[in-house]
Amino acid sequence: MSSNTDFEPKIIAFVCNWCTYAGADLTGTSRLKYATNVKIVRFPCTGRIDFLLLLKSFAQGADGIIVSGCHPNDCHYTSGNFHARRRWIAFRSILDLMGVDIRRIQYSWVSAAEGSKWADLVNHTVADIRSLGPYQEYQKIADYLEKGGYHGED
Amino acid sequence: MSEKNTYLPYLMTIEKITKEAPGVKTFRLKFQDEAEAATFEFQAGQFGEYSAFGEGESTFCIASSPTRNGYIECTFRDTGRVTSGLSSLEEGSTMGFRGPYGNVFPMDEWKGKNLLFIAGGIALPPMRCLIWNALDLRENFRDITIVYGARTVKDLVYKSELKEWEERPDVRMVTTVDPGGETPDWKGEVGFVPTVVEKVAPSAENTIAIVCGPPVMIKFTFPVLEKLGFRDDQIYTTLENRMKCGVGKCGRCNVGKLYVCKDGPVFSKEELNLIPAEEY
Amino acid sequence: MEKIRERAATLLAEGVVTLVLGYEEGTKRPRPLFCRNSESARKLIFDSRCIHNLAVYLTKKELVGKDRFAVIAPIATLRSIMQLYVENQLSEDKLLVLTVDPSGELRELVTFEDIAGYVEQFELKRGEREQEILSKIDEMSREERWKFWMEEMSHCFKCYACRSACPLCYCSKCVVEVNRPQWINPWPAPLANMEWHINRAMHMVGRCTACGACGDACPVGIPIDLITRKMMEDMAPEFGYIPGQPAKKGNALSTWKLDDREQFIR
Amino acid sequence: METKYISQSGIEQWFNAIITSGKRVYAPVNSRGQIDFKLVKNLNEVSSEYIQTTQSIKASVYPKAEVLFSYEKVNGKVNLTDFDPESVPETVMWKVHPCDAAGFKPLSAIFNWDGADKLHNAHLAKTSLVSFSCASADESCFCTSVNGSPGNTAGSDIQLTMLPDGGAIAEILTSRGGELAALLPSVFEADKGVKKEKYLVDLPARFSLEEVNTKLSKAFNSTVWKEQSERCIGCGACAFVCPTCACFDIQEDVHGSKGRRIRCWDACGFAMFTLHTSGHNPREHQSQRWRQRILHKFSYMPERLGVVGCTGCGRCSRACPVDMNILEHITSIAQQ
Repeated sequence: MSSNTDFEPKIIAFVCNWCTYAGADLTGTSRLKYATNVKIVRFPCTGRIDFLLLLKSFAQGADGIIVSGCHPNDCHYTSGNFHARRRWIAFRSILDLMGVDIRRIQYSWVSAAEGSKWADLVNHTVADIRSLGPYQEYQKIADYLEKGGYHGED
Repeated sequence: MSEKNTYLPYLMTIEKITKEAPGVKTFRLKFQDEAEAATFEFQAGQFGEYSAFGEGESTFCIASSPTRNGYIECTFRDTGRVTSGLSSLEEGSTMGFRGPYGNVFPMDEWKGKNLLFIAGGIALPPMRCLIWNALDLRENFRDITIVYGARTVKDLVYKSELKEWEERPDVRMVTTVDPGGETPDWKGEVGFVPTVVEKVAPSAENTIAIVCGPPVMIKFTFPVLEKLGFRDDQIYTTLENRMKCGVGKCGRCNVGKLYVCKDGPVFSKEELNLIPAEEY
Repeated sequence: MEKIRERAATLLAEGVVTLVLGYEEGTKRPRPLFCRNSESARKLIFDSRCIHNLAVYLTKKELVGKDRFAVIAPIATLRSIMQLYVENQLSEDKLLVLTVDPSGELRELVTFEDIAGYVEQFELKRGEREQEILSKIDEMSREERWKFWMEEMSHCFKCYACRSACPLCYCSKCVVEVNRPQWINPWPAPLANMEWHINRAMHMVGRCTACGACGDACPVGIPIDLITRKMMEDMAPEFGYIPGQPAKKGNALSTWKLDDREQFIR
Repeated sequence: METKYISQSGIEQWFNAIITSGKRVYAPVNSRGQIDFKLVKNLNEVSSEYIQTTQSIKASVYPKAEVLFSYEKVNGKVNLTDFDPESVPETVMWKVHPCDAAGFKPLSAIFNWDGADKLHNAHLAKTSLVSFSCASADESCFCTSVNGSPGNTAGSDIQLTMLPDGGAIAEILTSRGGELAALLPSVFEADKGVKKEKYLVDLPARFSLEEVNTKLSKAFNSTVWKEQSERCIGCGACAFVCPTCACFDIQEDVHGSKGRRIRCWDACGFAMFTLHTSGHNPREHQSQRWRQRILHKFSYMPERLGVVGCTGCGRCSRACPVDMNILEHITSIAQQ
C-alpha cells in the first residue's frame, strides 16, 4: 500500500485568512515547489471552521484534510485559534471513538512568514495520505442511498 | 409499467420575470414539452408545487388566469431555501412544476352576482388569477369591487395591474396601506383591510366575498363581513397550509378531517365552520 | 415513598407549588407523572426503577407554567438540573427539588448551592452496561470501531428520541432543522445518521452529564449515550472538569487555556 | 384460497427454495439485543422467541428514504430520470405477524386514495408476505380491538399456523401466495383438518372501535389531549415503528449539477412538521400533535379512507421512551 504510485490523494485544506493563507501565498511567491494535491478553502479564522465541513469533505471524496491557522497568541481575533484548538481536541476524540481515521486530518499552525513550513506540511500530508490509500471506507458509506439501500435495510 | 410518477415535475422555462415588490417576483412559465402544454388545464383557485432543482419544492397558487393560454404565472416572496433558490434563477432557466392541484372557485355558481375581492399583502396572487378570470368573462358578473391592502406602498404587488383595474370603469378598485405605510403622494386609503372593507363594501345582497390574506387579516375580516350581512355561504377564502406532496399523502395540511391540498385550498366560510380554526 | 406522596400533596394543597413532576407506575416500568393537585399525588412512586430524566420537562414553558413547581429528582436528574442552571435555563425561585438520599431520607433542595453541594457527594461511575460496551469498544481496532458504529447507525431512523429525551437539548431550532444550507441531510442513511450523532456529541462537549436518557430513549437500541459519555470522560482531564459536576469556569468550548494539549498539531 | 399442511422439514426446504429462487427474504432476527427484520439466507437465523419486532414491515413498501427521481443540470437545461419500478427486487417478508400484514391496507389507502403512488405500488407488486399467526401476545397487543385477530389473514399471501409437531397449517391465500408455494409444491401436503383457532392466543377486545369513533367525533376540544400528552417529549419513535403511519417529507440531495429528490419518513409529532415559513404553526403544542395522531388514525382515516389507521400491533407503546401507551389512552377515551 505504501508504494501506491497510481493513487493521487485528494486533499482539502481549510486555512485561516491571516496566517496560513498568507503563508501559502508566500510559498508560491518564493517559488517553492510542493505537491499539487491540495485544494485550499480560505476562512476568516480557524475558529470559523465548522467541524462538519471536515466530514462533508470526506463524504465528497477527500482522502485527507489539512486544517491550519495562526500560531497560538498570533490570532487576528485574539483567541479564535485557542477556541478552535479546544474544539479539535473534542472532535478528534469523538471521531476516534466512531472509528473515523483521524490520521487523515492534519492540524497545523503556519504563519504568514512560514512559506517553507506550508510546503513541508503539504508534502508530508500528501505522503502520509498516499501511504494510507484512498479513503474508500468513508466514501462507500456516503453513497449508501445510491447503492440500493433504500429498498430496506441491507 | 407506464404508471405516472406523481412526484416527477413538468420542466418549465422561465419566460419572463417581473419584480413586484421587495423580495417578490412573478415568473411566467412555459412548458418545455409541447405535448404537455397542449393537455395542461387548470381552473382558478388551484395551486402547484414549484421546483428549484437543487433546493426543493415550494407550494404556491397559479397566479395567472386560466383564460390566458400558453403559460402559467406564479408570484412568490423570497423567504426560505426554495424561494431564494427560485429567486436566483434568470429568464430562460429551467424549473419544475407539478400540478394543478386542489379544488377551484365555483365561478359557475357565481354567475349574475356581484363579486367583492378582499386581499392582503402577498395573498393577492391567488386572487389575481380569479380577478382576471372574472374580468375576462366580465359579462357573467355584475358589480366587481376589489379591496387590496399591504403594509406599505412598497409591498403592493402587481402595481401596473392595480392601475389597470383602477382605470377600468367596470371595476371598483380600493387600495389601502397600513397606517404609517403610506408615502407622501399616496392617493389610496390608509387603514387596515377589515376597516376599509367595512367602509367600502357593497351590499351583501347577491354578493360573493372572496377573502385572501394572512390568517390574522382573515380572522378580522370575517366578523366585518358578517356585520355587513354576508351569510357564510357568500364568503370564500383559500387556505395556505404547509404542504410537501400536494396530493393528500404527506399529511402536513391535514386540518380536522380535511386536507387543504385535496378538499381545498378554496373553502367557503360555511365549509370552514366544519373544521377546527386553530389548525389553519 | 409515602413521605414523597405526603410532601407532594402538602406542597400542592398549600399552594407552595402548582405542579409536582414525579413518577407513577407505567406499563412496564415507572413513567413521568405531572401532579397538579394533591389527589393525583397519591399516584406518585419513587424507587430505583425511576430513571427518566425529568429535567427534560423543566425548560418546556407550556408544561411547567409560570408558577413555582417541584421536581422529584434522582441523582442523574440533579446533575442535569445543575447543568441547566449553569446555562441560565432555570431560576432558583421557581424550582423546588425533592430527592431521596441513600439512607432513604426525603431531602428538599431549595437553592442551586444546595443541589451542587449534594451532587458533589456522588461520584459519576460507569454502570455495568456502559462498562461492558465501552470496554468492548476499547479493545476494537479503528476499523472495527467504524464497522461497529456503522452497523449501529444503519438502524437509526432519525426519530430524534435522543434529542427529545435529553434535558440539555432545549434549543427551539435544532441544527438539523436548519436548511440554508442543509447542514445535515435530514433523511435516515448511515452517514447522515452518523453526522447527526457526531453533531449532537459536539454540542454536548463539556455539557453532557451522562444521565443516559438518550440511550434509554432510543427505540432501536443504539448505545448513543456512550458517544457523549466517552467524550465526556475523555475531555474531563483535558479541560479540567469533574464528570457529572457543573463546570465552574464556563463551558468547556467557550473557554480555553494557553496550555491546552496540542501534540497532534504539526 | 386453499389450506395445506407443511411439516417442519418441509418449512425449511420451502424456505431454502425461496432463497434459491433469488428473492430477497427479510425475517425477524435477534441481533444487538433487538428483534427486527433483516435480510436472511438461512432459516436458523430467524428468531423464534419474541412477541413483536421493534419495527414494522412498512419499510418494505415504503422505504425510510427513497429516490423519487433524479436530475442533472446540463447547460441550463434539466434532464430528469424517473424512478424505475424494475429496480425494485422481488422480496419476501417472512414470519410477519397478522397485524403487520394488515398494515398494508391502511398504508396503501393513504398512498393511493387519490392518484396512485407509483413508488409504493412498485414495492407492493414485488413484495410477498408470509405471515405466522400468533400463539402469544403481551399487554401492548390489541389487534382484536381494531378489526384484527391473531389469525387474521388480511394482507397475507400465505399464513402459517405453527403446530406442536413443528409443522404448520399453511393457508395459501392469494395467487402470489400460490406462486410462492409453487417454488416447492411437494412440501405442501393435504390438509389434516386441524382447526387453527386452537393454536391462536386468546386476546379479548379491549375497546369498541365504534365507541371510540363516536367519542372522538366530539373530542376535538376535550381536555383529554392535554392531560394525556403532558409527558410526551415529541419524538418520532411512535410514528416510525408504526405499520400504518405514512407521513413523509420531500428533500433534496444535491451533488454539484446532479441531484435527487428524496422522500423520507416524517412524523406529525415533530414540532416542525406543520410550521409555516411565516413562523405560524397550526399545531404549536405537543397536545395538538398528539390529538392529530389519534384523530387521524381513529377518526379521519375511517371517515375519509374507510379504514382504521391502527392494527393493534402495540409497537408505539413499546417504543415510546415515556410510555405513551396507546391502548391505555384509547381505552380511556372510549370510557369517557
